[in-house]
Amino acid sequence: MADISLNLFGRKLKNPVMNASGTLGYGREIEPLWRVSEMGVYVSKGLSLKPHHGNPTPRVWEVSSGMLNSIGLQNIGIDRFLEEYLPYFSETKTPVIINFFGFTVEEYVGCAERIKDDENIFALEMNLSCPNIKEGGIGFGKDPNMVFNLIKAVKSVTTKPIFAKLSPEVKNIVEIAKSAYEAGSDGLTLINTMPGVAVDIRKGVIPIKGGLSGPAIKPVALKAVYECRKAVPIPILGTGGIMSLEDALSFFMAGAWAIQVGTATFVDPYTIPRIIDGLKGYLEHHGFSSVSEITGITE
Amino acid sequence: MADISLNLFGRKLKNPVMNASGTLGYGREIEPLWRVSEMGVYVSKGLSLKPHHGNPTPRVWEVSSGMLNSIGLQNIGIDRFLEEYLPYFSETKTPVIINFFGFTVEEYVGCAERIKDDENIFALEMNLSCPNIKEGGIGFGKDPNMVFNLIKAVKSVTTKPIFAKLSPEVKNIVEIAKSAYEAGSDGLTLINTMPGVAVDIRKGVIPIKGGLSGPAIKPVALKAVYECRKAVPIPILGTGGIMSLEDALSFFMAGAWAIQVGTATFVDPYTIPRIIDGLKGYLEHHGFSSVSEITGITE
Amino acid sequence: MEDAIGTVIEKREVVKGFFLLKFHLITPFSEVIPGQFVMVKVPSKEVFLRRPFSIYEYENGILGILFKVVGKGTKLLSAVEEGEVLSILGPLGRGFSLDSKGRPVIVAGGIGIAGVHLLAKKLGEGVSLFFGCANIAEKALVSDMVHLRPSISTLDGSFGFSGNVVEMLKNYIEEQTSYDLKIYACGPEGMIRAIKDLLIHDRTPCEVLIEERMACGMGLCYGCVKKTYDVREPFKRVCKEGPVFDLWQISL
Amino acid sequence: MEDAIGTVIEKREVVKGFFLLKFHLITPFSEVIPGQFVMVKVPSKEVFLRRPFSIYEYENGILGILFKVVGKGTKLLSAVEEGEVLSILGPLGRGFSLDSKGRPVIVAGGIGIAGVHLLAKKLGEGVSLFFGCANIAEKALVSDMVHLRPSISTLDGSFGFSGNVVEMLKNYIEEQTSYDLKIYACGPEGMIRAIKDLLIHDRTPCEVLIEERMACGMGLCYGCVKKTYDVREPFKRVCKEGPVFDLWQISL
Ligand SMILES: Cc1cc2nc3c(=O)[nH]c(=O)nc-3n(C[C@H](O)[C@H](O)[C@H](O)COP(=O)(O)OP(=O)(O)OC[C@H]3O[C@@H](n4cnc5c(N)ncnc54)[C@H](O)[C@@H]3O)c2cc1C
Ligand SMILES: Cc1cc2nc3c(=O)[nH]c(=O)nc-3n(C[C@H](O)[C@H](O)[C@H](O)COP(=O)(O)OP(=O)(O)OC[C@H]3O[C@@H](n4cnc5c(N)ncnc54)[C@H](O)[C@@H]3O)c2cc1C
Ligand SMILES: Cc1cc2nc3c(=O)[nH]c(=O)nc-3n(C[C@H](O)[C@H](O)[C@H](O)COP(=O)(O)O)c2cc1C
Ligand SMILES: Cc1cc2nc3c(=O)[nH]c(=O)nc-3n(C[C@H](O)[C@H](O)[C@H](O)COP(=O)(O)O)c2cc1C
Ligand code: FES
Ligand code: FES
Repeated sequence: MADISLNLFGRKLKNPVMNASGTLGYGREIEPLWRVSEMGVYVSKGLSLKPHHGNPTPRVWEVSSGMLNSIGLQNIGIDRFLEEYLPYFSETKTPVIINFFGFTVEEYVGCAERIKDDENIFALEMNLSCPNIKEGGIGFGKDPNMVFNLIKAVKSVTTKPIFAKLSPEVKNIVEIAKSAYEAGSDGLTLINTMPGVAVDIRKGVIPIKGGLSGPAIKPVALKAVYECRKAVPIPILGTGGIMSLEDALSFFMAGAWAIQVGTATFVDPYTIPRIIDGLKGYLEHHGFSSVSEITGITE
Repeated sequence: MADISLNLFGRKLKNPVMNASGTLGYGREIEPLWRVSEMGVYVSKGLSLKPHHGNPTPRVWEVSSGMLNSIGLQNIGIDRFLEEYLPYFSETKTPVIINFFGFTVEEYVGCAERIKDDENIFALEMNLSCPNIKEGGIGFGKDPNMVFNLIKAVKSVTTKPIFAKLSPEVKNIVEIAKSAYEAGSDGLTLINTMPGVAVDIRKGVIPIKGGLSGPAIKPVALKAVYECRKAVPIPILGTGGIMSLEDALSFFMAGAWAIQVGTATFVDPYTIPRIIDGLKGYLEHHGFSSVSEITGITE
Repeated sequence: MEDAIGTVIEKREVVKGFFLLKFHLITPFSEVIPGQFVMVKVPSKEVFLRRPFSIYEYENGILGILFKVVGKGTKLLSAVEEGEVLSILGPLGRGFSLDSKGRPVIVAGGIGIAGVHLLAKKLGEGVSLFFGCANIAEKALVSDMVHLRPSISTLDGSFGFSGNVVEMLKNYIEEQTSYDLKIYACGPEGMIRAIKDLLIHDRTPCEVLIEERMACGMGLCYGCVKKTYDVREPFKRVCKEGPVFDLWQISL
Repeated sequence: MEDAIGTVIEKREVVKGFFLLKFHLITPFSEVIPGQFVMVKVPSKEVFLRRPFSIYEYENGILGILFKVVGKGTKLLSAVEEGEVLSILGPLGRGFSLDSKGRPVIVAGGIGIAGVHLLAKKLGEGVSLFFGCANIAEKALVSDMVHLRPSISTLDGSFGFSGNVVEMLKNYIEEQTSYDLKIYACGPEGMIRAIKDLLIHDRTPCEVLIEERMACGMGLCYGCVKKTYDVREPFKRVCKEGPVFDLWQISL
């Protein structure tokens, strides 16, 4: 079997496949079917300094080749996560990326501070799609300066590597990526959901305002990966519409070091283990000795 | 039969259904199947002061629920269009919206100036997704100030109503819409294609960098229509992934005054006449006396 | 829990617009509790997400679901043919508790019967079954439960009690001398609300099977929540902490 | 031009991976010129755009296409069943000109035979047909044209001339005393290039059928262009101004 392990930030991950934040619960929910430890990394649900209750329903809505979600970042808060859930990942030797967010710089910083130097926490992933309530609600991730300052602030309180997770609803994602890099972000996660709405024509209402995920956003995600990889020299985790091995390969070739599978798991809960297996087979069949050989081979 | 005509800028259009720019050629190509005059308005292919040859192939690429295109704005130039194609629309009494673009303010203005006061030209549609080559290639439509100045400049040389056609690849489309409105834009067309790329994993190349269209972008387009209608009091032409009567109704309910059908015509060349017929039936069946009664009924 | 491959072995239109679909599962489910459900992958690219359906019946690898055609997914599902093969994830969620004290009373409205059918079967003769539907034709939905002598109401008065099922239930409860009842309910939101109003005075024990739009069906996405009176974590996942809830814990 | 409803009346795998599909069109085409094509709606949501195929044969409302399985769309198309109903837009594009002077010579490479089959049939006995393919099995693709006594080359040398079809054509042309030929060609881009190199000295009249990725197939999108030597408007639509072009006008 080909070696699909990935060396990242001095750590050897058993493979370059992860779940996307918020699409695999707190981790154990999937275990009646397969083990979280089969993935290179488990990415946590979005966590915050204080718990959040989330939005009213409907929170999910099907659209062409995808779905809208407005979960509203429901979560139990960072402290409870570290206490109640982290030990399980340590026991099962599953490296964890903590995805976190805030509505002020202080909340982000506060959350990052709580994440003590647990060896099992591989990295932090900053969800930059949140509104900054101190700046009139404009999304943190939309403004290069806000991104720079926020990441600087977080970097100053943690020694963990940071992935800045960018929103596609920006003027120019490369510009944001550069800001994140200059502020010291160790990597990028591309991309978060694309804002959209649905209309219920029977009732004449907008039942949901949410984030679009699934294959519908794949071309947008691939563009972000491709362009950012050319602009900044840090590892990229690619996500957005990955449903199959072929999709995963597209992201690697566009420039992703590792990939995250989100919505696909809802459609086929075995997508992640299938991609891991398929990747081994693909590399073997094509005579590659590691995934890094196909990462970014597109010109 | 219900009355599906639409009064806009003092003109009575026979229905609120148009083609999206660039998806119905120069108009006559579809006529072996149905007459361009069946639409409320024919929207021209994107035209410019000088002819453009466009991009090399592949120019189209299929993706999930949509396609990428990189036609590169191939067109014969505004002068030839006015000379060779416009008379046909006058003969067939088909109101025309001239979609046009430029790579400098001067090109936009120059193009608008050529469009003499032909009665048959109903309005102009400014494609704002082009790069401004005098400003380092940043898209005109990405920057509120650039949008404001460009529209001001164009408004000063024409008496025709103007629709500003916005790109979804912006920080905040409402902000751009407001700028367009303040500069005197008479209406908005929402939205243009969403930039994306595809990967050919067999060859390990990016075969196309283009604009995503089709149902994949529908939630993004509906969001733009919905939010902009709340922010500015001018008519909106909705476009993005409309494949059926139901899709068209979604756009009306979200706030569109009229709709434009693009990519769907490639999949089913009769989409436009079918929506026109369906719309009549729908209004009748539900007891509405005009489309304006459902425009923007979502809260 | 299995993501089982199910082969369609029977399809029957029980009443116009209501279909019973039976599958043979290659990997059988281990234990099924009444009230649990499955996520069915509709075999068409037009339907992106799976759809939740109550386990109507289950025995030895044979799964039955009963559904009403209401939209795209159920429409396509009603068109599958015998021999077709579908992915079916289940059994999912927390079902009804069977060990409770109190004389069991089941209340079902329309297609809600699908959610309590297995429960009625398990509880057997001792149960009182109240079924409300639109018209006489729909009484066929309980034709396999005649031995339980269901009380049937129709909205159009074409059979049995004329009116809705909660009005019928009210009459029944008022006739009771002892109040030692345990209610199990499944039906439209309006019905659940009416039951709450009816029972609130005595806070009669009642479990309800709740529906909510779902994406994953297994607790991954937090898309399907219902608000409860739990202060610390009010929003509970219908697919995981439900779909059966104690009526007195949820906020309607 | 019609967007016709076509019922599959025959499907045959002529050679492994090559399928002949025949449709009965409810609204027949008016006139079909050899070299024209159709846009076929593959009956699956997995395929978004229609796919272009040459009109392999056409008579009295019966349309035949011959295609090679190369990707998702052709794979799904190879799985359609008799009785299935598809949308077929056509006839499209500019076909071959039949009124030209010169002794007609047809050159086809692989599945390129589909593009010139109707032409060969129309031109009849007078034509010289050169067909290049991979191996002896693929010679079945011209089995219905034996009366034209096709010259066949195989890349693996398992039948006929060993090598590619243009080498075979070269030998033939060199043997000719008079040069009054008219070449019609359809095949992979490499073949077309080689033909150009072969004929350039005398600029022998030659029409080629060109392929390009298409979205609409009817001139609406300008997605399918080929660069020509026309200075004013170099990029011509393959679906409208083509798919047949004068070899000497296009830039390869
Ligand atoms: C736990 C549970 C058990 C259920 N059991 C049954 C059953 O046994 N028989 C039956 O007929 N129906 C049942 N339903 C409802 C059934 O899931 C919906 O009717 C069905 O999903 C509608 O799909 P559609 O594509 O036809 O409709 P569409 O409106 O086209 O569906 C679009 C989306 O809405 C969702 N949706 C629509 N209505 C509902 C609803 N009421 N509940 C949840 N999601 C909905 C779909 O999942 C999908 O995401 C159950 C729902 C839940 C949550
Ligand atoms: C005018 C014309 C006539 C043709 N006639 C025939 C014929 O008679 N028999 C036959 O087997 N093939 C023919 N082709 C090629 C055929 O259209 C492609 O093989 C087919 O579209 C591939 O689709 P796919 O989904 O299997 O492949 P995929 O690679 O999965 O297709 C994805 C996309 O690529 C496009 N595409 C891929 N290859 C080609 C190609 N070579 N030309 C155009 N588009 C392509 C498809 O249209 C689609 O948009 C013709 C092409 C053209 C332009
Ligand atoms: C139900 C749901 C919940 C999500 N929650 C989060 C979250 O908490 N934090 C975050 O950064 N991204 C979140 N996302 C975004 C995903 O992590 C991912 O970036 C996006 O869905 C695109 O990938 P996909 O198309 O594979 O789903 C969520 C997505 C979905 C569908
Ligand atoms: C092939 C193609 C060509 C297009 N050309 C133009 C153009 O010249 N000018 C323009 O403003 N928009 C152009 N567009 C964008 C469409 O007008 C429309 O805004 C977009 O495709 C979304 O609508 P749809 O999903 O219905 O196609 C083009 C789109 C396509 C697919
Ligand atoms: S449907 Fe995903 S958590 Fe319930
Ligand atoms: S395919 Fe659209 S113009 Fe040729």
